[in-house]
Amino acid sequence: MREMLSMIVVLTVLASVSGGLLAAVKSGTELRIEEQVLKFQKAPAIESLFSDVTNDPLKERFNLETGETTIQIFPGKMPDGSMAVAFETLGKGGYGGDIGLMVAIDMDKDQLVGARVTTHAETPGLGSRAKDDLTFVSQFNDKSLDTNLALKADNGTISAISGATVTSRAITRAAIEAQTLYNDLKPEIMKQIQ
Amino acid sequence: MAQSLAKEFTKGLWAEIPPFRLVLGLCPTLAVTKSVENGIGMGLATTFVLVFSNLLISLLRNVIPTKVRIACYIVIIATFVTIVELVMQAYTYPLFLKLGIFIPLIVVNCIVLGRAEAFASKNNPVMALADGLGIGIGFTLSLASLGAVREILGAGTITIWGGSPIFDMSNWFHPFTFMVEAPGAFAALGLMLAGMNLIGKK
Amino acid sequence: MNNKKLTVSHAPFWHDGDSLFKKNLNFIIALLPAAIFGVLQFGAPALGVLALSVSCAMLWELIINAVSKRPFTIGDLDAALIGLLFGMMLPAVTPWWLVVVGTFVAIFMGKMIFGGIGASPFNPALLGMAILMLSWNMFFDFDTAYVNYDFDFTALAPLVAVKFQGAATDLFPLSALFMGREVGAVGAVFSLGLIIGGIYLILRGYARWELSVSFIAGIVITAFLFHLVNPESYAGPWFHLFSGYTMLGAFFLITDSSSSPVQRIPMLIYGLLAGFMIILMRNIGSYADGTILAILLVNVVSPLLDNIRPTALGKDMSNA
Amino acid sequence: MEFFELAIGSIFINNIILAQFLGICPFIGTSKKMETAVGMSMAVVFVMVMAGMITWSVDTFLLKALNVEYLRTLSFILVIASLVQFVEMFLKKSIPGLYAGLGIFLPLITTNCAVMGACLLNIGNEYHFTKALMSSFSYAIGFGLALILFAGVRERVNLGPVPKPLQDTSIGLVTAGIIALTFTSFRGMV
Amino acid sequence: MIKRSFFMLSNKPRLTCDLLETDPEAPLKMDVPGLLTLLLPEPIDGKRTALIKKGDVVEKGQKLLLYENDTQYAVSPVSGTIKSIDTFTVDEVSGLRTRITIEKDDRNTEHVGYTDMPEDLSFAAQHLNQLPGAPGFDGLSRNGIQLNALVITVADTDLLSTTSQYVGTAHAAELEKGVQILKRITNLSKVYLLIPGYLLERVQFDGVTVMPASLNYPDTLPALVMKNHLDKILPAGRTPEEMGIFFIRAEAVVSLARAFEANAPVFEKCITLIDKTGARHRIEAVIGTPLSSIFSQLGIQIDEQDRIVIGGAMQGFATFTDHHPVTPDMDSILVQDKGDIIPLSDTNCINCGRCVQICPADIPVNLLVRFLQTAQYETAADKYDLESCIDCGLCAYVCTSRIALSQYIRLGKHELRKLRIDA
Ligand SMILES: Cc1cc2nc3c(=O)[nH]c(=O)nc-3n(C[C@H](O)[C@@H](O)[C@H](O)COP(=O)(O)O)c2cc1C
Ligand SMILES: Cc1cc2nc3c(=O)[nH]c(=O)nc-3n(C[C@H](O)[C@H](O)[C@H](O)COP(=O)(O)O)c2cc1C
Ligand SMILES: Cc1cc2nc3c(=O)[nH]c(=O)nc-3n(C[C@H](O)[C@H](O)[C@H](O)COP(=O)(O)O)c2cc1C
Ligand SMILES: Cc1cc2nc3c(=O)[nH]c(=O)nc-3n(C[C@H](O)[C@H](O)[C@H](O)CO)c2cc1C
Ligand code: SF4
Ligand code: SF4
Ligand code: SF4
Ligand code: SF4
Ligand code: FES
Repeated sequence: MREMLSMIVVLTVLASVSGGLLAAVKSGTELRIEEQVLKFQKAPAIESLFSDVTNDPLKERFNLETGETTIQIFPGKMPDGSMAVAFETLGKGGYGGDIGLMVAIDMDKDQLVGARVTTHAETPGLGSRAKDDLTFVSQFNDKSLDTNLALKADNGTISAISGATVTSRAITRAAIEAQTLYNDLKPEIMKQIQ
Repeated sequence: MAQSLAKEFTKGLWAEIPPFRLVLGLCPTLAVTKSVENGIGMGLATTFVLVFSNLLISLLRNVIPTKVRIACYIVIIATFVTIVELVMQAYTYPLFLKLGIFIPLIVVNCIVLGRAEAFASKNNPVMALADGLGIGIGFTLSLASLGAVREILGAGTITIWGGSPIFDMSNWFHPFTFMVEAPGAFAALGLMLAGMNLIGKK
Repeated sequence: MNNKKLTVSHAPFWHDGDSLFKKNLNFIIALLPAAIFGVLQFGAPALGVLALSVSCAMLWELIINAVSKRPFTIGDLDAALIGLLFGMMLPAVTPWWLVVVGTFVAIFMGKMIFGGIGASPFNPALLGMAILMLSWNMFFDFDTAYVNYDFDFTALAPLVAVKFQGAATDLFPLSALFMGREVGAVGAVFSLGLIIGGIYLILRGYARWELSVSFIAGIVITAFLFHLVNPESYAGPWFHLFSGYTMLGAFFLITDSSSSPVQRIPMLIYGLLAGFMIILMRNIGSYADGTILAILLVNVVSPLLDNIRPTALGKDMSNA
Repeated sequence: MEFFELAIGSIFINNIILAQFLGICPFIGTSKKMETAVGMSMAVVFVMVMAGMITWSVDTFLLKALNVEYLRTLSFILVIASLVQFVEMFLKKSIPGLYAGLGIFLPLITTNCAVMGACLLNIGNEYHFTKALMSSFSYAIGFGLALILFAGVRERVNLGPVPKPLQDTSIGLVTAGIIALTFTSFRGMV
Repeated sequence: MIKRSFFMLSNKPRLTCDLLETDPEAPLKMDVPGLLTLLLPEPIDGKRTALIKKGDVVEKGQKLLLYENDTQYAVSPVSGTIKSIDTFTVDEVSGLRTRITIEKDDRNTEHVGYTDMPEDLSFAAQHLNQLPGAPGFDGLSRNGIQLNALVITVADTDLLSTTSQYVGTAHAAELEKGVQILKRITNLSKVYLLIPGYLLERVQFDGVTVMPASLNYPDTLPALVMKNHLDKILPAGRTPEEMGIFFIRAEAVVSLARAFEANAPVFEKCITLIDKTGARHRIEAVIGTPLSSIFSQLGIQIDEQDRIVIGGAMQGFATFTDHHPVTPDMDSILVQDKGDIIPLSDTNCINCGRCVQICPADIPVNLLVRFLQTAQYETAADKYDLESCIDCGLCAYVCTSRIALSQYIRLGKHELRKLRIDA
């Protein structure tokens, strides 16, 4: 009985100390972690897309609910005064899993500002060129929203990275998803930006 | 005392260096050693957990009832793992992304629980500290050297914490990408192990 | 009573005279038609690749034998055969260092670390190729490899073209593929020569027909089914049979003895599985040609397959 | 179809051992003999499926509900450890035959990255319950497949005259690497 | 030596037993030499005093016994004096023998005690076991064995020998008499005559069931005869006698008839000898004659490194001395020039599969050999059918790697027996 009691006591004490400690560490790091995620995953892409915006899209970010997921919207004021938004979509079926693509869309002209790869696990030197070398994603620059953004091999307009068709196809999927998402969400976004 | 302390510390650096001599902790060894940087990061994270869990378990060794000792060890280890996880997320986010799932998996790393059960639970805190530190540093060295081999051959360069490469032969060398892929990880570890066997046991 | 030193050994005291040397020599002889054709079609660089590959393979084996203090084994021609097969799988314009490194990988990783001939469960030449293709993918792109050549046939790698442009195969008439009028690896394009060599080996009993036949059957059946479902995207069985590494695979790679099973039913399963995987990789996988990886993959299954075997005489009988 | 793709993907393409590097210690440790490999595979299937279901429920109904996701590592490992203990006790009492076969492997599984890893992957991929179950099962089958294939090859390799410094673990790792290479065959198929 | 044929789709070499000429010549009689050697399949025990010793005078037909109550014995083929008794090794798995050397004298005295030989099995086992053809009557009379059939083999079991075919046909009348005696002493009515089809017309008598023997090697080996003709599978690791089938050479049966006719044992052994050129000699030599004496009478030169094979190319053994004597079971002698010997090697199996295709016992030799090479004899027996092997030697004959497969197999069985005895 004594043994039983000591077992329970020790385990309970240990677990509560552990829980308390972790809660403390968690609350101490929470804010910083959120910043880091932005800084390393989203910020480079956004900064690259919105290089000459007059506001701070990171600060002005807001969330939108679509069905079961939440997406983060980064609004940008273009130098010519028009409004643009950037948000991230996932392209399914890359060589090493899904590929994150940050897409920026000019809301006045209804055309793409551009797109940048955020997260990926593609082969270094092959699929990873989609992120490191902007030739491929720069094909999305200034494309109007009704352009077919599929690969040429799939009857679209985008040329694949040679040696990395799989990566390219996943990225085009993400871009196409961004088109539809934007079309669905445009009214909501408009409301939020006002 | 000092002598045996030194012995406990140094055994982790050669005689029982994981994962070469202690064939444990293979998953992170293979998964994260695409580069020296990842290897060192993983090694240090593991060392942190190893040292503190060894210390705490040794301190509590007379309090913890034998019947639930494994559960207690796991709680202690998992606590430190979570701390590492949160701290890395907050302060070394890019590294955290690269190591991914293998940070939480330190909790099941056979080395950590193995040291707890085999050493820390039977020795005084100073010894346990030396043991944890030795094994941890040995593990870090192993991961770093495996990372170095794989990064040099597989990428042609070595880059640590951003900046320009500290070693670069990519101007004449087409990277032997096999080494940074999954199959190359196994093969490189296997061949390095053979090299260690060749140099001699103990 | 003078006692002479007689030779004392064990039964049987006869041997049919076959040897590793003869087996390997016959493989090499059977490869010659396709190799010579490759040299004629792709010129001196092709000869250079083959010569370098054979000599490097033998040299690596010699060096490894010397360093590991084991008896020299290049006399059995196994290294030469690995080198020749390896060279025949390369494009004619392969850089020299790639051949040097590749033969080292094949001989060292594919053979010597397991203990030499027969001890490796993988085909060394294929292992070397797979590791090289994984690492230096750009040197195995047959479309760019031959840009400086002037051919009187379509200078596109057939499998790559079909994979990415659909099965509009009138660019590649079967007769051209069959006669080697295509770009590709030095020793893999001339289907006719490979078939002749393969049939020679089978008739002489050096290659086991079960392996070749089931391999070809696996390809034909799978490709036929795909083609039936969607003739637009998936080429027909004959196209697959005479393009890429298929024929080299059917007669010289799948028939490698150390890495294949020996019982009849396992051999048939093994070949079918390899053929099936190749077409799967070509039609829905990431690779344009899957021969190399598919055969390596079935190498892994081979030890398991060998457990399917007849009951031995009088096995497990009680005192009946 | 979605489940079929998930299964093919988890068994072959993202094989938990050969592509994800999870569970390598038991992979190397229990592959010297075919019987051991089969025993371990069965134990892993059993535990991985159970653990997958329980940890998914814990995560969804407890951690997420209470907003304490940072306790995931701690709670998952406790769940898995107690599950293994419980299964061990249950089998010992009720199905001694199976216990004799699996018993020695069960403790090994507690410290097996594959079980914990599969649970974490389910959460990371935001699978719903059925998908998590399916995925755990497929990962476990992939584990067993890789282990059994490896054991077959490894038995054969160990019978050969492998040079001294390479014997056993060393050549085992190289062989595993080559098997991982052959598994890249499946890339891109789903 | 039969080479691999050029085209070999089926991978089965057609090894056929040598045929007897239509009109065979009688064997060449060898002179009885001055010194003869007998081999007793039992080593001398240094601690016990043997019943026979150097200097003993023996008679022709005298039974030589090492110790009281031994079942193994030799029979002196001549009258003379024992010159030496020592230990003799045949090869590493066959164990030790006792070698008894006898100097022949001119007394020509015959041992008494054979008059009115009783027709019974124990007499045969105790006195006639060393007849030419090695009848093995001791096996017949062993306790605990229920015999139900006799198989008399006029076919030879190894490739080069025509001894059984010759004796069985040239002395068909004596064969018939011998069969009658055998039937009487064993009380067995089921008697089979295993004889190649082309010889059938030369041997015709009643009271036996004729089994036409195939000439393809190794169809005449007991396990395969049982399987093909008697529909009985020999369980792995068992002998035919244990299964109630007793195989006996035609020559032993003929010798039995002669012994009863003469009321004395006989010693003239018929042998097929193949010399270095491949030429065949049929000879008749007294048991105990050293081979060297036969070679010098036939003018066969034996050089260093040549090989003398006793008992057939596939299953026999190579002796280390050309003084090896003629023994009761020596059907053939093969002399090979050192230049014709293909050395076996110790490389690895390359899985070419030829052994598997040719093995009459369906053994996975390619797997078996790996376990034998690593000395895992119990696994080899439990899982890879070591004990099913009928020692035909075909696997080693075709092995591309030239692995000494039969040697590994024999050694494996030997070690396995030792392991089992220890256990
Ligand atoms: C080692 C290796 C890594 C690869 N990585 C990628 C990749 O990251 N992205 C990709 O789209 N394809 C990748 N592939 C696939 C091939 O490059 C190729 O099959 C491609 O899908 C089609 O080639 P193409 O675009 O030149 O026609 C890889 C192949 C290999 C061998
Ligand atoms: C033994 C040896 C091995 C070599 N291995 C490689 C190699 O693996 N990768 C490589 O890119 N260059 C290698 N080289 C370098 C080449 O000699 C040469 O520098 C290279 O082809 C130049 O590369 P580029 O012409 O493709 O830029 C090797 C050279 C030697 C002597
Ligand atoms: C250039 C060359 C070609 C040969 N061609 C053949 C051949 O076609 N078939 C064959 O069985 N042996 C061939 N041999 C093998 C040798 O003639 C010989 O058979 C070998 O050295 C071993 O012979 P053995 O049977 O006396 O051991 C060839 C050897 C050389 C050097
Ligand atoms: C491991 C590996 C194996 C490959 N195997 C083949 C092959 O068998 N045949 C082939 O044409 N390409 C092969 N490739 C190359 C790949 O399919 C590539 O897409 C084509 O070479 C494109 O032209 C392989 C690549 C890798 C990484
Ligand atoms: S030894 Fe006897 S059986 Fe043989 S041939 Fe001479 S007489 Fe006939
Ligand atoms: S000797 Fe060889 S071929 Fe003959 S039965 Fe034995 S294993 Fe089979
Ligand atoms: S014949 Fe020799 S090399 Fe061929 S499989 Fe049999 S043992 Fe192996
Ligand atoms: S075990 Fe083999 S070698 Fe030994 S006696 Fe029996 S058959 Fe002969
Ligand atoms: S480290 Fe993954 S199982 Fe041991």
